[in-house]
Amino acid sequence: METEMITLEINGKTVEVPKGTSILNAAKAAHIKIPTLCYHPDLRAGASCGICVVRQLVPSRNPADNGRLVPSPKLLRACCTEATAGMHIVTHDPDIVQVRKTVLELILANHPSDCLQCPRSGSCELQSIAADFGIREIPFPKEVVHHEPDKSTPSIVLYPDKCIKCGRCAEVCQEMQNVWALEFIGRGEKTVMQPAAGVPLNESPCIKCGQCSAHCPVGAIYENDETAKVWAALRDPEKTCLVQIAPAVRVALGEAFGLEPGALTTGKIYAALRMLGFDKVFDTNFSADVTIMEEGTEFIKRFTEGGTLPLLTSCCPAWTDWMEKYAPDFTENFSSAKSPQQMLSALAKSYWADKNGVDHTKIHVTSIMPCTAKKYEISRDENMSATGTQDTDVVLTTRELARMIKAAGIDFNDLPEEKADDLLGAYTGAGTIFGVTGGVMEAALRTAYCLITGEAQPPSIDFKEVRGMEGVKTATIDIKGTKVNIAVAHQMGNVEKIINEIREDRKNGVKPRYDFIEVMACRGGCIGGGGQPCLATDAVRAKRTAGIYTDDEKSTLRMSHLNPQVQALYKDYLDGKTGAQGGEKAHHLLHTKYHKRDVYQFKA
Amino acid sequence: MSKKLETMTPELRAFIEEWKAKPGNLIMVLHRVQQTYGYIPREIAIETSKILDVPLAKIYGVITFYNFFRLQKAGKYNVQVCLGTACYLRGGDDIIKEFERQLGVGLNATTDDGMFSVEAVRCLGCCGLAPVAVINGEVHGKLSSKDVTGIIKQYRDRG
Amino acid sequence: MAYESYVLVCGGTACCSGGGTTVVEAFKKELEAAGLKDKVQVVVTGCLGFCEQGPIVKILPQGTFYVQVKAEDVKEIVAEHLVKGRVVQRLCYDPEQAKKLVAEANIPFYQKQYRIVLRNCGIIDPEKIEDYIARDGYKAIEKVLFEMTPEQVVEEILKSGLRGRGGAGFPTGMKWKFAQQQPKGQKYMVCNADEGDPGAYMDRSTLEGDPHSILEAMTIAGYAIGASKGFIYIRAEYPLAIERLQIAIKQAHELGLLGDDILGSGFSFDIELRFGAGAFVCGEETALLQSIEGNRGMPKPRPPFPAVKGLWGRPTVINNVETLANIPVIINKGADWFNKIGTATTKGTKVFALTGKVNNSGLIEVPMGTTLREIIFDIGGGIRGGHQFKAAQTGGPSGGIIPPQFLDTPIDYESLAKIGSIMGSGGLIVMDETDCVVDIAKFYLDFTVDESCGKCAPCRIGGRKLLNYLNKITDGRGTEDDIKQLEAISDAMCKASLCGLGQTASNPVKSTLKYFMDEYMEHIKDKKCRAGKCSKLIQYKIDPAKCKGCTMCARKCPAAAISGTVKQPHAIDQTKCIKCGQCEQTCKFGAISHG
Amino acid sequence: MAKLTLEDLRRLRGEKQKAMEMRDASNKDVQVIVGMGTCGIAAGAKDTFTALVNAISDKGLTNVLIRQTGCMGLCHSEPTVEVVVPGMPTVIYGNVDAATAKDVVEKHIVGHQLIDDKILDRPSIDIVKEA
Repeated sequence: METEMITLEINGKTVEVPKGTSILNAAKAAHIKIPTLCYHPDLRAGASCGICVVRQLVPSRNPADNGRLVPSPKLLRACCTEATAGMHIVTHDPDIVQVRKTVLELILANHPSDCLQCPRSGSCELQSIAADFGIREIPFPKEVVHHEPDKSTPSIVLYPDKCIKCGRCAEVCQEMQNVWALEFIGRGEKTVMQPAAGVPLNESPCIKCGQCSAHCPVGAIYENDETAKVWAALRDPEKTCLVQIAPAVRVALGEAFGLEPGALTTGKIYAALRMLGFDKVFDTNFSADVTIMEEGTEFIKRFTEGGTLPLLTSCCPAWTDWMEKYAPDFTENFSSAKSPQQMLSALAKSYWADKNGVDHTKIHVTSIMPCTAKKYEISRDENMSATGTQDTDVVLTTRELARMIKAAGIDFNDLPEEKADDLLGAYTGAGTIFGVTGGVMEAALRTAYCLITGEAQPPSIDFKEVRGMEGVKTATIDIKGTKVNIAVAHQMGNVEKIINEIREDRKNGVKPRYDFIEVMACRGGCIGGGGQPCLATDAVRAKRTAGIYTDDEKSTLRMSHLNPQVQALYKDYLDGKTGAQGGEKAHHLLHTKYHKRDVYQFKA
Repeated sequence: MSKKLETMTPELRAFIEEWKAKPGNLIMVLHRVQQTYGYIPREIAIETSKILDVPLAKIYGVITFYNFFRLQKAGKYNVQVCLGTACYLRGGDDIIKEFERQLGVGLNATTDDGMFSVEAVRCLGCCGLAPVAVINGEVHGKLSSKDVTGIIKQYRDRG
Repeated sequence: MAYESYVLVCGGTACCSGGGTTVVEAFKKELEAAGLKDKVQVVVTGCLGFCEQGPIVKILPQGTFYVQVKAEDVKEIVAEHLVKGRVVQRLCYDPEQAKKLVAEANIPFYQKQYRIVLRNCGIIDPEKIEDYIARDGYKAIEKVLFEMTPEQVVEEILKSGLRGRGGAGFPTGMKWKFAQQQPKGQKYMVCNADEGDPGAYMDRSTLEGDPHSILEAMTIAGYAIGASKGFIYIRAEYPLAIERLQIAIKQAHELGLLGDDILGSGFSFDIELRFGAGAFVCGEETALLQSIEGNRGMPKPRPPFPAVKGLWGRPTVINNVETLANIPVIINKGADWFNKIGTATTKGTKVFALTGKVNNSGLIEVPMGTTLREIIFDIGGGIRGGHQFKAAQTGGPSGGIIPPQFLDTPIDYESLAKIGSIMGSGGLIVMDETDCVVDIAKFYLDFTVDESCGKCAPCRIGGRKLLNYLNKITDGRGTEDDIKQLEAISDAMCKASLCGLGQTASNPVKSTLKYFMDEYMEHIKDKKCRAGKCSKLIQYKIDPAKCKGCTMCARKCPAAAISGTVKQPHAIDQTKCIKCGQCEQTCKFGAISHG
Repeated sequence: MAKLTLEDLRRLRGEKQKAMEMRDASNKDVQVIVGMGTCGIAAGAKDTFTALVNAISDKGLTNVLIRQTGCMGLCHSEPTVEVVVPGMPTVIYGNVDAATAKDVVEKHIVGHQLIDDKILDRPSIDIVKEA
C-alpha cells in the first residue's frame, strides 16, 4: 500500500512527508533541527519537557486581516503533533527561542549540575542542550530536592536528584520491556521514578536489563560502577587477572572513542585489556561456541528423545529473571546450559587453572559485557560458584570499560590489533553472532543441522529467517525432512505473546507450536544492551548489528563445533561429553537450574 | 511496632470480581478498598493487583497520583480543613495551623494515639459557612482559631 | 385570624444603613393610624438582594416591589396601596428599564437573576423523578427521539450559541458536530463533574438539586453524536451528589428513560458513574479521560482531540454539568429563545458561586452580560462589614484578578479575557481592602503547584519558582529583579505547558502584576503590605502622642521587643518584634497600630 | 414501575403537573420544603428537618407535607425552608435553626403570621412556568 504524502510549510519551505509524520520529523526532513530533551525515537513521544515547542501560523479571525496568516497563541509540541496537510509551522523565532531557554533554565535550576562527577558527563542530553543554548548562568535560585540513591541492585543505581521526569525509564520498563518495575510515583513536583510500594529496586520486578539506564537522558539512572574493584584486583600482585569480552562489546566500544557504531574493534580491545594489566584475555565468543555444544545437544536430545519442548535459550540473565518471576511455568523449558559468561568463568577457574597450574582462588575473572543484568547473574544462585568460589568476580559494562581505558591513558584508536589468549580465546562466526537477536538460534541451527544430518555444512550457512528487527520472528526449518519450528523474540515486551501461545497449546493439550525459542531481553539483542554506550537508536543498533555479521562473515570457521579450542576442551577436559550427553564435569561446570521467584520480594 | 496485616473481606473480593471485566475499573476498585479499610493497605493492593491482573506499579502510580487515596491509616477522627478560596480568605489556614499546633502533628499525619489526623482539603462547597472543617462527616462552620480547643475536646471526650 | 397583606421591609445591611429601620417604624405607625394593624403584618426580612436600590419594600401577596423608600413615602404607600389597592408608580423600580428588560429576556424587573441551569434547584425533590417529569422533565427527550434527527439536534444546539461552561467557552454544538461526523461505532458521552476550583460548587448544587436534568441532557447528546454509553466523572468528595445521581439513574432505568430502547424509540443509552479521586488536573479533558480509563490523570497532547480520539481511542464528547443542564431547556424552548439571552458572543446565563467578602454569598445565575457590579452589589448585597471593594477573582486558579475599574464590564467570555481573566467554571470571589493581592496570587500558585500533575517541566518547575518568588516578596525579601523573573516564567509557562492547567497557572500572577504593580512594589521597596495580610511585613508602631506609658504592652510582649519607662512613650524594637499583635490588642489608648 | 412508552410518559407528566398545581393553587395542603443540599445540610438542615417534624407532631397537624429539595442558592442563609400555607403568601425563610423551625410551625402555620427577620426572596422567576 502506498503511503499517502502530505505537504506543509516549515519556516517558509515546502516539505513533503508521509501522512502521520510528526512535526519534529517533518522538520528533520527539511534539514531543520528542533531541539528536544525528553523525546527518544524508541518511545512514544512523552511531551513532557516542553522544549520542542513550535508555532503554527493560522488564518486570522479578524475580518480586517483578510485571512492573513497570524501566529496562533498556543505553541505546539513538535514531538507528538502530527504534521497535517497545508500546515504552516515556524520552528524558530526569537520568542520561541526565549521560551525554550527559560524552560531549560527552569530544568537546570532543579538539577544538581554536578557534571564533573556525573557518570553521564559527555553523553548527557541535558548537558549538551544546555551547551547548545549557551546557558552561562541560571537566573533562578537553585533548588535540588535530595533523595537517597537506590543502590539495592548490583546492576543499576537510581539517583532521583538528577531526574528530569521525562518518563523515558518508566516507558521503557513498562512498554518496551513489560517489566513494570518503575512507575511515576507521587504527583507534581514530588513525582519520583521508582518501584511500587516504596520498595527498593531489588525487591521489585526489575530484571536488571538496564534499558532504563541506556535511555535516561541524564545521570539519574546509571550502571553500578565497579571499575574500582577491577583496578584493585589489577593492583593486587597475588591475583591472576583474567578477562573476557562479550560479542556485542566489540561493535560498540569504539563509540566511546569517536568511532562509528559497528566499528569492529576486537583486536584493539584485547590490546587495551593487556595494557590495563590483565594477565590473560579471553573471549566470551569462545564460550558462546561451548554454549552451542551444550544447548545444541540438549535440544537434539529433547527433540529426538521427547523431552520438554519448546526449549528456551538461557543466555540472557534479564530474560531468565523475567521468566522466573512472570513465567515460572516455563522453568522446565529453560535450557539448563549456563550463559556464555558463566561458562567461561567456570572454565577459567577450572580448566584454564588446571592446565596452567594456577590456584583458582587466586584467579580474578572480570567480564566485559554489554549488559547490566550480567552484574546480577554472577551471584544469582549457588550454581554461579561451580568452582567453589564465585566464578565471575566482577562484571563491567561496555561503558565502564571505556572509562577504564580512558583513565589509563590508552590511545585506543591507535592500538595495534592483538589476539586473544589460548585455551579460551578462539571463536567462530557462530559465537560472535550471539550478540544480535536471532544469533543464538542461528548458531544453534548451524551446528544442529550438522549433528542431526551428519553433514559437514548446511546448504546455506546463513539462516536469514531469524535475522532482523521484527519483534517476534518465527520459522520452520527443514533439516533434511525434519521440521523444526522456531521462534525468536527480542525486547522483553515482545516475549509474552510467544509465552501465551505456548500456554494456549498446553491448555489445548496439543504439541507446542514451537520447538526452540530464543529470547533476548534487549531490543536488537545484546548489541542494544543496557550496558552499551547510551543514546542508542535503531539506526545505531543497525550499524552494530552489521558489525557483528561482518565479524561472522570474515571468520574462517563459522560453526561452533568446528572451533578447535572447543574441540580441545571436550577432548582434554570434559571427557568428550556435553552435559546432555551425560558428561558429569560438563554438567557440573556448565549447567544450572531455575526457580520460581515472587514478582515482588518484600523483605519486611 | 509490627503492623497487623489486613485480609481481603469477602464483600471487597466480590466487588472487585464484579468490576473485573469493566474497562477502567482501577480507580473505582481503589475507592472501595479505601472505603473498606480507611486506607489502602499494601497487602490488599497486592491482592488487588493479582485479581485485576494489573501491575502493582500501576496501582501505586495511581494511588500516589490522587490526593484522595491514602497509604496510611487516618486518625479515628480525621480533621479536614477546607482550603477553598472562600475559606482561605476567611482564615482557613489559621485553622489548620491551630489544629496542627494543638494536636502536635503535621499535615496528613496521625497523632501517636491514633485519635486524630489533620488534612487540608479542597473546596467542600459550603462557602457560605467559611471557614469550614469537616470531622468524620460533621461540618463545623464559621470557625475561628478560638474554636479549635473546644472541637478537639468534644471528640476526645467521645473517645 | 389571618392578615390580608404583608409588608416586607428589607433588613439587609445596606438597606438598614439606608434608612430601613425608620421605614419599618413609619409603617407600624401609619398602619396603626389607618386601623390596619390587624390586617397588615410588617416584617423585616433578610436581604432581598437589590441593595443598590435600598431601602426596599415588598408588599405581599401582590408582590409589588418599591425601591428607595424613605420614611416620608410610607404614608402614601399605606394610603394608596394598602387602603385603596393602587400601586404607587413613582416608587416602583425604573419602569422604562423594567419594560425593556422584560421584553428582552422576560426578567421580572426587580430580579437580576435568571435561572435556566438552576431552574429546578430548590423547587423539586431531587430524589423524585415524578417531580422532574412534572416540570417538563424528559420532555426534551421525547422531542429529540421522536421528532428530530441527530443532525437536527446538533443544528439546534449550534444555533443556540451555547458555549462550554467549563472554561474556554468552546461552542458546544461544534464539539457535538465533530463527534457526530466521526465514523459510526462506539462513541462516548462524558459529563465532567470534577468541579475542582477552590471556591466553586455550581455543579455540585446542580447535581444535588436536579440530577435528572443531567441524565436527560446526556441522553440527548448521546442521541445526537451516536453514543450509546455515557460516563459521569464526579468528584468523590461529593457524596450527596453521587447518592442522588445513583437514585436518579436507577429511577430513570426503571421507567425506561435510560437503558435499552428508550420510550420504544429504538435508541439505547446507558450512564455509569466514575469517581474522581482528588486531582484538579482531571478537570482537563484529556486527563479526565485518562482517569476514567483508570490511569494517572496526566494530560495528553491535543490534537488528537477527544471528539476524534477520546475514551479508549473512541470519539468522545465531554461537557460539563452546567453546559449540559442548558440542553433540555434549549430543546424545549428552542434555540431562538435561548439565543435572545446574553450578549452578542455569549448566549444564555452563567452560574456563579459568589463567595468571599460579600454579604450574600451563594449560588447565583445571571444572564450573560450582567456586570460584576450588579452581581456583587445588587445580588451579593455589597461588601461585608462596610469594607471597600478591592478586586474580584473569576476563573479560580486559572483566572485573573479584576480591579474596581472593570466593575461595569459585562460578563462574557470575550470581555473577561480582554481584562486578563477568564470565565472559568464560575467561582467568583470578592475581595476587600484587607486582602493582599500578592497573597492571593500566592494562594492560587500554591494550589496549582500542589495540583500540577508534574509531567511537564514548565508547569512543574515554573509554578514552584513563581510560588517561591511570591513567598520571597511577601516575606519582605523581594527585589525588583524578582518581578522580571516572575514575568519571564509566567510567559514560558503559558506558552510551553502542555495542558490548560499549566498554560493558565500564571494568570493570577500576570493579572495582579498588571493591575496591582504598586502593591508588589510596596512589598519589595517599602517592605509594606497595605492589607496587613503579609505578617512578616507588618510593623507595629506606637504613637508617642497617644502612649501614656502604662507599660501594659511591654509586659504582654512575648518577645520583649517593647521598651520604655513608666509614663513615657514606649517604642517597639522592629528587629525583635514577632508580629503577634498582642500589644495592639492590649493597648487601652489606641496608641499601637500596624501597617 | 414498568417501563414507560411515550404515551405513558405524557400521561404521567400531565397527572403530576396537575398534582403539583393543585398543591400550589387550591391551597388544600400546607407544604414545608427544606433545602437539603450539601450547604444546607452542613448548616444544620437535618436538625431543622427533625425540629419541623417534631413541632408538627406536637401540634397534632395532619395537613402538613414536609419534603426536601436541593440548594436554591441562598447559601449565606442556610438552612432555608419554604412554607406554603393557604391564604398566605408563599415565603422562604433563611437561617432556620431548630428554634426557628418551631416558630415556623407555631407562628406561621398555626398562627398565620410571618416571622420577622428571616424572610428571603426566591432569587428569580420560574422559567418552566413562564409561557
